[in-house]
Amino acid sequence: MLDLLWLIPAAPFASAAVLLLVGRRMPRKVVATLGVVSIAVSAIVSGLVAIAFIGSPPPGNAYDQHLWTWIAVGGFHPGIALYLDPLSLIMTLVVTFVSFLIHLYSTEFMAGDEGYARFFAYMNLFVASMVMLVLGDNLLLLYLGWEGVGLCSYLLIGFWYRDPANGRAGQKAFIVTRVGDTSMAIGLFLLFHMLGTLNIQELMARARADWPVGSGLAIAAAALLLGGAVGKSAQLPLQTWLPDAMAGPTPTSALIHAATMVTAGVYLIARTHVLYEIAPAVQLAVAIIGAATLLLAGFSALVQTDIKRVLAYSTISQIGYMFLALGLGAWSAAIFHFMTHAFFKALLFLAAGIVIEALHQEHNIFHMGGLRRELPVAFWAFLAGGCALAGLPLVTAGSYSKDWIIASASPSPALWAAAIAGVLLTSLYTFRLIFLVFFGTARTPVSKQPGVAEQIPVWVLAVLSIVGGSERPAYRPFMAHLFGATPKPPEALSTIAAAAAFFTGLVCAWYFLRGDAPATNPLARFWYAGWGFDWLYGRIFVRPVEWAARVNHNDVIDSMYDGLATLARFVWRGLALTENGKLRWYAAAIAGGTLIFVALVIFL
Amino acid sequence: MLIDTVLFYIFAALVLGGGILTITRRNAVHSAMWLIVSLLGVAGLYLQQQAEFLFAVQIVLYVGGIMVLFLFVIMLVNLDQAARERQFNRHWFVALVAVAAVGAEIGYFIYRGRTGFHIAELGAPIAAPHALGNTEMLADTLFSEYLLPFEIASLLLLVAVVGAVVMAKKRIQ
Amino acid sequence: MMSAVPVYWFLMLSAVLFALGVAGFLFRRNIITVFMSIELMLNAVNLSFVTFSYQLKQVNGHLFTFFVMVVAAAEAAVGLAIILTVFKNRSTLNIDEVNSLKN
Amino acid sequence: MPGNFATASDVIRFLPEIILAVMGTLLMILDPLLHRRSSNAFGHLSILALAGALGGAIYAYLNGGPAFGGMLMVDGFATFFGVLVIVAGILTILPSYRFLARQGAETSEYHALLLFSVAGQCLMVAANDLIMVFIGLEISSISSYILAGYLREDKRANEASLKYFLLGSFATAFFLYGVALIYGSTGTINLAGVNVVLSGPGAPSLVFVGVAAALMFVGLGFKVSAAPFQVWTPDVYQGAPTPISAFLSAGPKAAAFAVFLRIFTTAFAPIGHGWEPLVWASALLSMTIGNFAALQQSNIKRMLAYSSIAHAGYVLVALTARSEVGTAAAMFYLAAYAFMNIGAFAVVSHLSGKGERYQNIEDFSGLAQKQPLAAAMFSIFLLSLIGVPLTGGFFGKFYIFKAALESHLVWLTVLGLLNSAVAAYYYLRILVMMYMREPAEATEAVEPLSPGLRLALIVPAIGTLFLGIFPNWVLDFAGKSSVLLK
Repeated sequence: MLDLLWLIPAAPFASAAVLLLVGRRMPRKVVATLGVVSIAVSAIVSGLVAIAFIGSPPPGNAYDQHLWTWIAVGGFHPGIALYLDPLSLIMTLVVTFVSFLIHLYSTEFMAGDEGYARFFAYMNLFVASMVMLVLGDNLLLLYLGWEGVGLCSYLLIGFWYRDPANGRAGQKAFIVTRVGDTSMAIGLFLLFHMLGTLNIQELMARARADWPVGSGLAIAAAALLLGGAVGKSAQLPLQTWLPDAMAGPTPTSALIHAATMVTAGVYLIARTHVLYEIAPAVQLAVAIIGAATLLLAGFSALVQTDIKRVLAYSTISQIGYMFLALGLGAWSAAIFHFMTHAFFKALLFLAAGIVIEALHQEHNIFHMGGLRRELPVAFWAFLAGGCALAGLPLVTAGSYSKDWIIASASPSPALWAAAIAGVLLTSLYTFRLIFLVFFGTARTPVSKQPGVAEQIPVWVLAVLSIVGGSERPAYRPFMAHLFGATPKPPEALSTIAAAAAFFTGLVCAWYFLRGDAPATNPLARFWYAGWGFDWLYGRIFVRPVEWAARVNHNDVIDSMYDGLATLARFVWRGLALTENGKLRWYAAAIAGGTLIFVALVIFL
Repeated sequence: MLIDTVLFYIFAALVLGGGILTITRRNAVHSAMWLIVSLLGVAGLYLQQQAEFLFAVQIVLYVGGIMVLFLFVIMLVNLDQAARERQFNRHWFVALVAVAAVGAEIGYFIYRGRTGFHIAELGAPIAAPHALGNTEMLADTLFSEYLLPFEIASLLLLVAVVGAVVMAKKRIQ
Repeated sequence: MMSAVPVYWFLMLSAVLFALGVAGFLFRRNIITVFMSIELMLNAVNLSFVTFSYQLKQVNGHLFTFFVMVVAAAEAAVGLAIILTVFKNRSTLNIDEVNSLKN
Repeated sequence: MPGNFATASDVIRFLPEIILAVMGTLLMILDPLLHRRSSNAFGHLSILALAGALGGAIYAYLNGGPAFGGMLMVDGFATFFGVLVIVAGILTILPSYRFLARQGAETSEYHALLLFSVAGQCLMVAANDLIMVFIGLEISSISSYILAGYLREDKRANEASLKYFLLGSFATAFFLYGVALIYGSTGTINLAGVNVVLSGPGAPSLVFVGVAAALMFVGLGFKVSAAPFQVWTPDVYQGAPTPISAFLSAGPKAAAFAVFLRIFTTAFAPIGHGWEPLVWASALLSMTIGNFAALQQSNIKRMLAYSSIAHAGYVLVALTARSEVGTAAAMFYLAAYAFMNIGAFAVVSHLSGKGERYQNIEDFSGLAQKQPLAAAMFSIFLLSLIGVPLTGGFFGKFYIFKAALESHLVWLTVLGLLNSAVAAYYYLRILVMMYMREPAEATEAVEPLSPGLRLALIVPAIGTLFLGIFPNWVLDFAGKSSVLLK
């Protein structure tokens, strides 16, 4: 069964190729069937592979499928080879399965769109790249997947290209992640150069053997890779692209910018966790980045008015949790949270998609309201997803994964406090969103109810968001093969604290955050609205929130990227001057170059 | 020996004087004439260094062929208009400095390396230039060692002929 | 037999002539004169070759010079044809006016 | 040996050049007979000639060795580049059919000059003596000057031709001066001989040979458009007929790089530490200037020209490594580059329309809707130019930076990687235009793909992907052939 592994990336890739080349001429039914069935094949195969893998684990608890040797020159032989171990298995399963659901959803969601074939082609290509990223056994394949998912993300953000703003958002995403990608490419090169192999497992083994803990090379490599992870996963300071990326179609946001691609950074760090173990300083940095991001993004989510941007900031914040877990060495917890997050965040986006579709592309949550009765499917889905996101204790998947992370943070009081504060924030913005959208009075009439193709994925994901955490007892030893058995952290206190934070957030949201006007200036708005508002709240809560929101409202860091772009333009202008069309200037450049070159030789 | 030195000065004066006037005369015909003077000076220097064959080729090919072609073209184009235009560009001073620097650089390093030329002589010389006479020796080498370049030069000339014809043909179609 | 003139005088002369050619290329506006400057540079190179050849008592340098001349002839034919076409199309030989291709 | 005319083995090793020269001449003879009746015939004949030359080159390789008393050296290296320039020639002719017909230009001289140019490049890559290098270079260059201005009624083509010609001759003069100094200091112009003198006792001082190397660098750097001698590239690529721009970026460039590699890694190998700073600086300058200048460029031909400068920079990085791995990396990269760049230019040529009206990046708007095949192929070329894995461009870059790292050029590698990150931006702009815009005037007017063009797109695409997916074979061969000094 395991030898079918190659089918998982191959099926969507083949389908993408067909759709790209001849998709335009195919009827929509065929396009949809091809697009969905190819992913279904992937999902089924990964299910079968998982059963085989868990049923009779291969020796060493890892399976390597060598397809062919890519190059064999100069003593190294990277192959096109897939590597299956518990980590990649979980990732593949989640990616293919969630992708399948989202593709199914898209058949209806995108039905009216003229770029139907194009959409499915990109989405299939994305799945193929993502699976390649996860399953690749060497740095080249990892990099291939990494670039591939970035490209698809870029293409899909700008999918509705008639609005130039979308194109700009795509470019911004591209440029910002590019900063991280470059860092990662340099890091990969460094690893390859210093350790002399491209195979990830060998690399890790050699790193462990050759590099003492805290060695400069290990720190450099880990930090460079972290740069890539931070860019792809939208963590501080490269987080600014993700909210803008919401310009893409909602299924894209659900799949790429919530469930899968943005967690590639988490995967990268987990895959190379050995490096971080021998570079404790960088590992600590991972934890701090995670904690800082989860708080800042949480604040930002609190004041957004666009439903998808709220979810985007929430994604950043949740990935912050995963980074926190990675930084604490709780590798399995991070991956576990990735899994539950994939379920509930995809669910939230799909539900948001239903809402947006029903309200004629309305994104502003202050123009929504009262949808509880109008769109029950969306409401229940949102409620399930929201509870999982905010971590309703004991009954939702999210609480299991998040409590695990919080408990892991207990040795460090500051990080622990940040994690708990994060729960409070999550609960606040989640329920603010739910209350604003589904309670109160209806402001926009509902024009469309979701069809079957949209409902099935939503229901499945809703169930998974609730029960998806229950396999944790089995999960923990399964991952222990890879990450080493870690003692189960004491969770009681954390669970109680998180529960308290959750309910506080819920209650506060009910009382304070149901205002019917945009919270761009909550203080004033809340005064006018006359909602129960007291001096304490204004002093202690709103001001800092406002401040944090303002600081983090993309301005500071955005201007840095603008600066980069301006610099590039400036250089370009300088260079453009040299190409003025005048032959004699050119000759002078050649003569001047000669002068300098000869001088270099004579005087150097 | 003195006569050699005197001859060198005369030819060098021709070369440099001709060169300077070539690049400073307003009128292109005058420039071409001075270029011929300079080329003749170079031919003289060839002769002084016992390169009789090249001396002849310089006069026949360069002065007799290439320069006539130049003059021909200059006559073909509108001379008056060309003469009226400013001949030097505004940044001539900067360019002059750059060129002086190039010249000085190369000159400096030739001066520095003047002893270098003797170092690398490859064993014994093949033969003294006078053993056979320059032209015979040249022919001997040309048709043995340098046979291929000689034959291939015909391809080069063919390319030039085709190229010139393409460029000079009348309208397309 | 050896000329009384030190060999590096020839080389200096050649260097100066080369620099003159470069200068002409950079200063002149008339395309034909610019082209003539290239001929000056080529002659400077040839002079160096002949001098070295004389110095080394070989004829290889002479042969190289010979081929440079052949190439110069070919270039002259092609180059002048190109210049003529440019003149036909633009009615100018001012090098600074041939600048429609630029950023 | 002296006094003997060519032996049979000489002729065999010289076969590709003979075939090309004879066929080129034949085209000229047939011109009055065939003219007007079937102008495609010249294209067919040229492809036949190039295919013959390809066979000849392989046959010559199988009977390899020095030819004509060491003037030529038919080894793996020469064959690799010989095959490369011949294939580049074929790939140039394929899109030329439609292009020439659209512009109403004659075909006979065009193809003859193209064949001559390829013959010159074959000579260059096999040359083992500076005189052959020079003559090959000139044959290739003079034909290129004419081809760049082939549409002689077109002012832009004229100007391109003039600029290319004048600056080319200017740079060649520097090259020749360098050769003269080499001759003066070592007493030979044979590459192996120069190496022997330079590595033997009593070698001339480094300064002396170094200056010669620097001057030769000027001439060769010009041909490969390495900074700071790259200034002509955008103007000439823009003004020249598009298939010729493609050709210039592949054939002459690859051949000049072959000469570069051969001279600098054989003849000048003993003074490597002397010229390394020059190549280092030039590599960095080329990459930076090329990429940054391309960022905001709106004319696609100029943009590809800048990208060509940047790619020359990458290859120079491989040269800076001064190792056999570096040489092999450069060879592989040039092969990949030839495919992807000729392919990209073929798309540009296809779209440009009569009089090459459409040259702007905006003109590619919505190409994916009108001609998905052309757009898909173009995407492959662009992705390869970016260096995305599974394409030849990726492995080229990977291998180059690997070679650079092995030679401890850490800074150059890092700067190169940063540069390739910048580069992705402008290539993707075109991708966005094709896939994310509505068709515009140019894409509405685009003609259906002719069979020749279809081939001209698919063959390089297959080549690009082949080099990306199965790079082994070519890498092996390049690795074996990169040992130039036995």
